[in-house]
Amino acid sequence: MLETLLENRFSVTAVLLFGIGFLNLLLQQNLLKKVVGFNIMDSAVFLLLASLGYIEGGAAPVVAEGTSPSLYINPIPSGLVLTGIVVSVSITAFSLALIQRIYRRYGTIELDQLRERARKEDD
Amino acid sequence: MRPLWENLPFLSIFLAITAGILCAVLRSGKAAWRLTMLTTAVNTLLSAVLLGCLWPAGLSFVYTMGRFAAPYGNAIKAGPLQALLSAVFCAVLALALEGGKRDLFHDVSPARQPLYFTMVNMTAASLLALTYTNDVFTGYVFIEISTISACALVMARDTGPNLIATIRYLFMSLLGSGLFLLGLTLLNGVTGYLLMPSLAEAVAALAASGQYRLPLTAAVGLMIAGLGIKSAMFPFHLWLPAAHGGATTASSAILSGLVLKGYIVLLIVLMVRVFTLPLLEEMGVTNVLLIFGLLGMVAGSVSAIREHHIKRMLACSSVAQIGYIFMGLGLGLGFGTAAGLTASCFHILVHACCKPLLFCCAGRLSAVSGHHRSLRNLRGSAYRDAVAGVGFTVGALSMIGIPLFGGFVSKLYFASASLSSDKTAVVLLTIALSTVLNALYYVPAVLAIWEQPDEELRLHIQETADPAALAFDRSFTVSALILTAGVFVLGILYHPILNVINSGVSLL
Amino acid sequence: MSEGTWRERLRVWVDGEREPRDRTLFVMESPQRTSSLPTPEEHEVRERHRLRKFLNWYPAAAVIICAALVAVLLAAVVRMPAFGEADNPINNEVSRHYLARTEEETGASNAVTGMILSYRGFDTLGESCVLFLAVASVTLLLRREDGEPEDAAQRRLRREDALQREHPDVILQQSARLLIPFILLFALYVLLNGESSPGGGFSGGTVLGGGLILYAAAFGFERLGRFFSRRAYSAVRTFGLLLYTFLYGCYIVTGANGLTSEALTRMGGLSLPIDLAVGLVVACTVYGFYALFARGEI
Amino acid sequence: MIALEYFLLAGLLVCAAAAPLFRRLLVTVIVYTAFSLLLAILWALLQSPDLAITEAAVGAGVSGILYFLTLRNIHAMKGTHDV
Repeated sequence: MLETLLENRFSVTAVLLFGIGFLNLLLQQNLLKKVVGFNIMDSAVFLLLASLGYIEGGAAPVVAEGTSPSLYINPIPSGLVLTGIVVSVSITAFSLALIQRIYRRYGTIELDQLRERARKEDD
Repeated sequence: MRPLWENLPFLSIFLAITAGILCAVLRSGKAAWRLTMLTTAVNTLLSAVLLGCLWPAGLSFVYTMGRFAAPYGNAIKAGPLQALLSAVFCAVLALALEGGKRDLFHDVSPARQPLYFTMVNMTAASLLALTYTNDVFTGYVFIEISTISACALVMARDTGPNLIATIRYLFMSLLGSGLFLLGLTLLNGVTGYLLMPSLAEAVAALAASGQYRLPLTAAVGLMIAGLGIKSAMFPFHLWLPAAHGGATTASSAILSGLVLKGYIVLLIVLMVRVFTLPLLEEMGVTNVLLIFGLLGMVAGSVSAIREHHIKRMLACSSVAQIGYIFMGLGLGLGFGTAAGLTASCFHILVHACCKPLLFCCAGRLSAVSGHHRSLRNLRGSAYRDAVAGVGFTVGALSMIGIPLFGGFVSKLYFASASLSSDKTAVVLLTIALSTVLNALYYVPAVLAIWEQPDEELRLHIQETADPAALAFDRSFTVSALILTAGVFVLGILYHPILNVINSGVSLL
Repeated sequence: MSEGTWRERLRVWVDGEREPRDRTLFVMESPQRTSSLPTPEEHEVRERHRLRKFLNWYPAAAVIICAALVAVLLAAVVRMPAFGEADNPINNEVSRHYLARTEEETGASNAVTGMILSYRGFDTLGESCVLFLAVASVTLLLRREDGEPEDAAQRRLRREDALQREHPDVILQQSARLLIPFILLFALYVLLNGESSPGGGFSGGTVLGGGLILYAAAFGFERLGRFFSRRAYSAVRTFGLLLYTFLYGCYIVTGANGLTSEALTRMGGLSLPIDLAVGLVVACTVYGFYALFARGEI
Repeated sequence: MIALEYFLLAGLLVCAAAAPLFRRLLVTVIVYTAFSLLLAILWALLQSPDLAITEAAVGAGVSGILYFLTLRNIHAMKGTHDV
């Protein structure tokens, strides 16, 4: 059992991180902490994806002339994760801007208080 | 050398993206508006031409994005169904903008208008790409584009409750795309492909050998759950009423009528092209979809009955209508015919036509009543703008499922699809129950707007209402009339449309 | 029954105070409907009650869902192909093809760059759209509009900024003076050398943007504005993105139609301009985020 | 090498679990930035230098800056105001 877990250490860590991020995204009442939770969740998926493409003893996939290692790691997951990281930072920026805007309007970023106030303000 | 028309799908995506970029540098909202309308109209035309080329010949084709053939490069795939859907999506997008034009320029401040149209164009691009894509990772990227632009569409009307609705919407969407990405990762881990045809082969091989059964099931479940969250499938619909109800009219119409559908189209494509229905039935996924769909049909209507706020009521009713679509998907293969799938596709069209009509009319009705949105204050508003009243009535009757209106046909086909499966009784009963519930909130709403207000209230409204808002609204009238005609076309001339859908589903 | 009383009853029913006596019209009416619609106050109380009930069961449900999800995922990942093996399904002919043919087909010896820029170019186009959209929506949210009054908090921030301008941070300025040339050099190296070494448009652009941010933080936006004004910014951003979209459009259309124009189909000729355009777009995006967050305008 | 891997993975888990638990948002953000840096090192260990550069520049750099600016704008920087 333990051996299996250690064998798959990257994917197990990734799943645990995903769980942590998921729980924070759902349960935190503070908007900023929710965003941190989302970031952790995304990083977890990237970790899982990148670990799938790793090959024991493989070199970075830069096929330079002269030096020619026999084994390279899989370049596809790296490319996907690269795209994913950029998407994730864009969304982080967007949600942080939204949080600032909400703070400017309500003076708080706790979701339960915000909901209460929005209800009062609603038409 | 491929025929020229095969370039049309990519061309329309490209046009939408370019228009989005250009809108951001325009100074005036009016110019951005014109550019957006032009692009959308051109895209509608291109999709219609594509449909004209594909359907009579019964063709579908794969278009490699670049010079690398599958499985090395990106690709998109177009068939009659995709062409039909994208033509309807583009046309409805233009009509929603046209119908909500006055509200839009009233609700969105002038400095923000060009960026608003950037968001609209990017939404259009993501809808088109989600419809056409033949690659799951491309699907993920465009899901994220759709997320950001949809959130921006909600918050363009800058009120406090709207901001909070936006952030709840954003977090739910992020959850959905996170789950989708995780599912995609697992799927890629056990198959090694991203392009749908190669994925389908690998999945079929895995399913036959029974290898990696659990990861495969988990991947399927996660991807469907992710798309389900984003398209407001029943247990995950709580974000929807506030987000769709609070936005400006055009945004509500686009979000409810189109954006939700983009995810569902991707889901349908995944279900048919990659996982295939027999495998999903074997895994029990279709049953889960069926149960959630049935529950959604009831729960959405029940929460709509509680609502007084007309736009939130319409948004809640979207949850119920999405429930219908998922129910159709959940019927799966039935006894060999994918009738549920066809009915779902038809219902996508019906809802894409009806909901924008209802939202535009609701927006217009509340505009002539001093921008009040509660049903109580809309009393008699239909007499102040007859077209809006008629449009709302038509939309409502179609949603209830009265013959001659579009909604009736889709309900009929859902019912007949259920006959060829072993879940006939429960599906028919729920459709009946849901029809009653629909009537329970739409009939009072229609009666309320057509009922003469008493003298006191009328005077009060005349004082509060903006005279400019009471003036004849040409763009709204045009768009409402076209959408109303669309509802009737779907309800009366449904046969050719169903033929297109049938041939499209078989070529998916 | 006269018109007036019919209307009257209808109004009463629509308001939900009493149901109409004549029920033939509304046969679909269910018996529960006899209870009146709640007044707004009752409705609010009921809503709040619902919310409280919801908040009670919500955390428990979330924890259960999360635990179940993690359990399923753990079971799934330990049954996944083993970590680090070369014959896993993910290492199939696609990745071998990329490793073997990237240099020949795309002119990039870094397989990741080659894959991002040419094999899966459409994804990258989408990714740039995400970046562009993020800047646009942050602008939508944070740009101060002319005539919008500042609140007390913003005034305080502005005062702090002014104070900081008068008494610049010496350590920051000196270290910035020392670091910025190296950062820019590194950015250019990563940007231009992405084909044959790790890096490329996205990383290089980010580092370039980071250099701009450091400059703005140390010497103020005014000084940066002398050579990088708002107009220049928006011109570079839009032009970079349009150029990039256009190049990709050409690349995709010619590639898909099998047109053999050497200059276009050979990605080797196009990948440098595309890489540069990506870099510019990313640098502008990153700097744009900073400027909008820090002072509400670009 | 493998010990370093375990150390980094454990560090990731600790940072992720701890980050949202702090009452002060500033600490949360700092711990999250540390998480990103650990991840960047891990990418280098996984032979993905592209990812390492991007993660260090984007995940730790740009996101960090954006988080700190947000904290400044919502007055949670100095710790006097625990939003």
